[in-house]
Amino acid sequence: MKKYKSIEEALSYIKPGMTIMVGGFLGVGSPEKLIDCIIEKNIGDLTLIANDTSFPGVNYGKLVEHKLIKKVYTSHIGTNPESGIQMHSGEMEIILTPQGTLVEQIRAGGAGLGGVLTPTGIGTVVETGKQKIEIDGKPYLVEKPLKADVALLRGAKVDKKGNVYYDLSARNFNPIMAMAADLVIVEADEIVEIGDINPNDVMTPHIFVNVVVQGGK
Amino acid sequence: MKKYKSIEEALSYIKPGMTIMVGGFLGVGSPEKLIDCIIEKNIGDLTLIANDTSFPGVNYGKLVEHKLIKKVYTSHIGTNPESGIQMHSGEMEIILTPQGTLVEQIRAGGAGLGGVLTPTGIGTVVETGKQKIEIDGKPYLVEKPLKADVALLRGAKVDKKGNVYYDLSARNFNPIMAMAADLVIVEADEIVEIGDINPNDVMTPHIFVNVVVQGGK
Amino acid sequence: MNIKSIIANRVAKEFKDGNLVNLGIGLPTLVANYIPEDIEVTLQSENGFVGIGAAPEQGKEDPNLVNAGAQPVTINSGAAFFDSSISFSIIRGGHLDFTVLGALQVDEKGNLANWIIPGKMVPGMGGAMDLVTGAKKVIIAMTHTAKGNVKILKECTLPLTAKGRVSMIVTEMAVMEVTPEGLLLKELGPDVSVDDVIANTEAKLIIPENIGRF
Amino acid sequence: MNIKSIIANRVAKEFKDGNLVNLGIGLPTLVANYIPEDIEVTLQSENGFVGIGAAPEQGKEDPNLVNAGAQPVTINSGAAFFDSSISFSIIRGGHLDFTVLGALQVDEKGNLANWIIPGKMVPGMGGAMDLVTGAKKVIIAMTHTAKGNVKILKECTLPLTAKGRVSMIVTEMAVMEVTPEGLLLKELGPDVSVDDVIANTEAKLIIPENIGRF
Repeated sequence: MKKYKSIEEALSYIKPGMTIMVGGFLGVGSPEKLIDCIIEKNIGDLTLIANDTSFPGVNYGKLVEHKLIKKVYTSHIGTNPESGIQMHSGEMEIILTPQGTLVEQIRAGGAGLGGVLTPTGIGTVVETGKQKIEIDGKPYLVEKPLKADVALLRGAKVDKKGNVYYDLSARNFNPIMAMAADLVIVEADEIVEIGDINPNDVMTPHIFVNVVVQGGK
Repeated sequence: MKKYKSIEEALSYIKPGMTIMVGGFLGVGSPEKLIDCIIEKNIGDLTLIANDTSFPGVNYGKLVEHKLIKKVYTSHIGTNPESGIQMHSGEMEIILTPQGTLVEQIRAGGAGLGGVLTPTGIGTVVETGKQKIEIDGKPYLVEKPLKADVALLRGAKVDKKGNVYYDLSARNFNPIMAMAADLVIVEADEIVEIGDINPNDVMTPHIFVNVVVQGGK
Repeated sequence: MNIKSIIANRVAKEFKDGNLVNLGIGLPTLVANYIPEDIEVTLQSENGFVGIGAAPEQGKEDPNLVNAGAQPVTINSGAAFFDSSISFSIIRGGHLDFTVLGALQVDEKGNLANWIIPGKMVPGMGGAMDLVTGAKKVIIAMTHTAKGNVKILKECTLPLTAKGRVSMIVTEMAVMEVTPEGLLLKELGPDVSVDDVIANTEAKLIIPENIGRF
Repeated sequence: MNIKSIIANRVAKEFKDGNLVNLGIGLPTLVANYIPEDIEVTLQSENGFVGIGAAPEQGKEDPNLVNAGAQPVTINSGAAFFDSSISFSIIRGGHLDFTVLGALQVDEKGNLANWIIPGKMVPGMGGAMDLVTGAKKVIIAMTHTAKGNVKILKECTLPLTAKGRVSMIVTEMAVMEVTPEGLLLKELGPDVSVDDVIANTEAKLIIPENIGRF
């Protein structure tokens, strides 16, 4: 299986200064091993794109604690006090974005769209510095696409070709991020044979996935 | 099962002059019975939103032959000569739209977005009469959202709550249209018990579905 | 009943059979406990599913099955999972019958502030801006005042979550409806008088002749 | 080999291991028959899957499994299905290594016309505009002329499918690369001379010293 790599090899693609997307919602559906290895290797100066900054000690929340993140695109930092501290001290730049806008920006990045036209944020500080256009008399914000150098995802089952199946609410941002990064690494709870995932039920087609690593302890 | 209705009752929601979306790709994944009943009841003056106008005698292709369509939003009419004839005679207005734009317009309609920013069509006649905006130096067309009064879809399995599972390439436009109509009617190849479709594998959540009818002969 | 239960119980009366609703984190989540048993409603979780059920028994938590506050939940039969882009298509696309959210401030124009206190608390908007922008109806469920400070204002002073989108405010003291003329006092809470509400509200209140009680 | 096979066979040599490719309807579809067996490639079907396999045996067609021309197909192991919005996210989003399409006209600036002859034939663009706009590389596979008329022009006269997106043209006579200076003649077809190509091409041709043969 060409895409199945050691965690060491997978990590070799992640360089300081890169923009990374990390799947998950408050750490649920996020790649544990990959995050721990980034911390171990002290790969810093990263720009993080993630729904939130998780909790202290939980998954990508730890990247913040270890000061490996210089900038975050996210919808929520309230569950990780360290994010607020680093924001106020100026150590970490935080671009707060409504969650529905954030996921559409990532989708637009992957889908080759020029941006997102959303009513969300109109009449609020989210408007600041952004282009607005009117369509049929209603104003919309133009929100730009987001892409990353690397996406770090977590799948429940990944087949040997790279097809991914997510479980329950661990799906969240993962399939959208899978389309929006130059390199996509999926940490698999379980690696299965090709055919074990029904072709109808594949949630991220293998064509988006570059590297698969075995998760777990 | 509250959503399970007779074909008669389902048809009662479709009125002359309405805008209908019909799922399917060249008739594959399209609701047979619903279309035949529209023809039988001669419900006309319809605006059709569909990927194509199918083949003569095949599914929604028959709506064109029976002159029930006054306007079509579609990406392709080449497989149904009657469409070209009615276009040239002025009997049917045809808005030709790139397929990827069409599906995004429908998605935007369902997702509450103001429109689609696409590079597709730039430098072609598709530009005509449309707003263009530049994002980071690249031009994009602003394509408006599409919605319908009724969506007519086809599912392989539909559970008694209205959750839908599509089979193989019969999925196509169906799940996107399910989000973009005021009333969504799904013709089911098979109606199954709640729980027979794994909650992970539901492709159109029941919340989008208003009416389920039994398909087949 | 304590104050939160009083509020949650009153909000729950807004549910109609077949409704699809998103309940915010905190007090709004409690509303689920009071939904009338004779109707069928569906609760959405913005992290990607419809059909949130009760909290699981201890020891039966599934780490992959949590609500938008990362608390373990269960699902009801007929639940369906999807990715975050579908989840917010539901929210932004007007598919929610209503959403119930807390507030730091709300005003007589239906403006809402609930995501930031500049310089103090910057949690972020999460899904709140999309919820308030997209839901067919926005219900604010909160205590009427915060440590003696009024929260129902003539005009919000904190950065807004969305402009003019709130339809209804439910507190332990009152149910108010946002109208073009101001806040219409619809119902009074247990042991609350009209004067009590006026004394604890900065916004212009429209007092009709007949006011219900909950 | 007939003309179509010659063209398809030459295009197939462009495949590299691991490529994801979309083949248009008609001649381009034939390319699949000539993909080298020692490499693994994935073919996308714009109606919603990756992993198109060979045509099914007669009697084994599945009505739900067709390609973008509604012809029955099979799938290879590891195939995956998705909806049309994902399919065009793949196409528009630059995830295709290349696409192979036919043409009515193509010109030295890389412009392509393949979806309409005004007043005569208006099939519609289907997925072609997205394919040409989004694929990393666009290869045109077509007969060099049509009933004696040149198709490789200085400038397309028919309405365009996309502007300046064609990278390579493969006909039975030649392989040409679109460069800022014009069409670079890279290879000649069987029994074809440089003069033959020039005689049948309106576009400016750049003739290098060494020209390959296929």
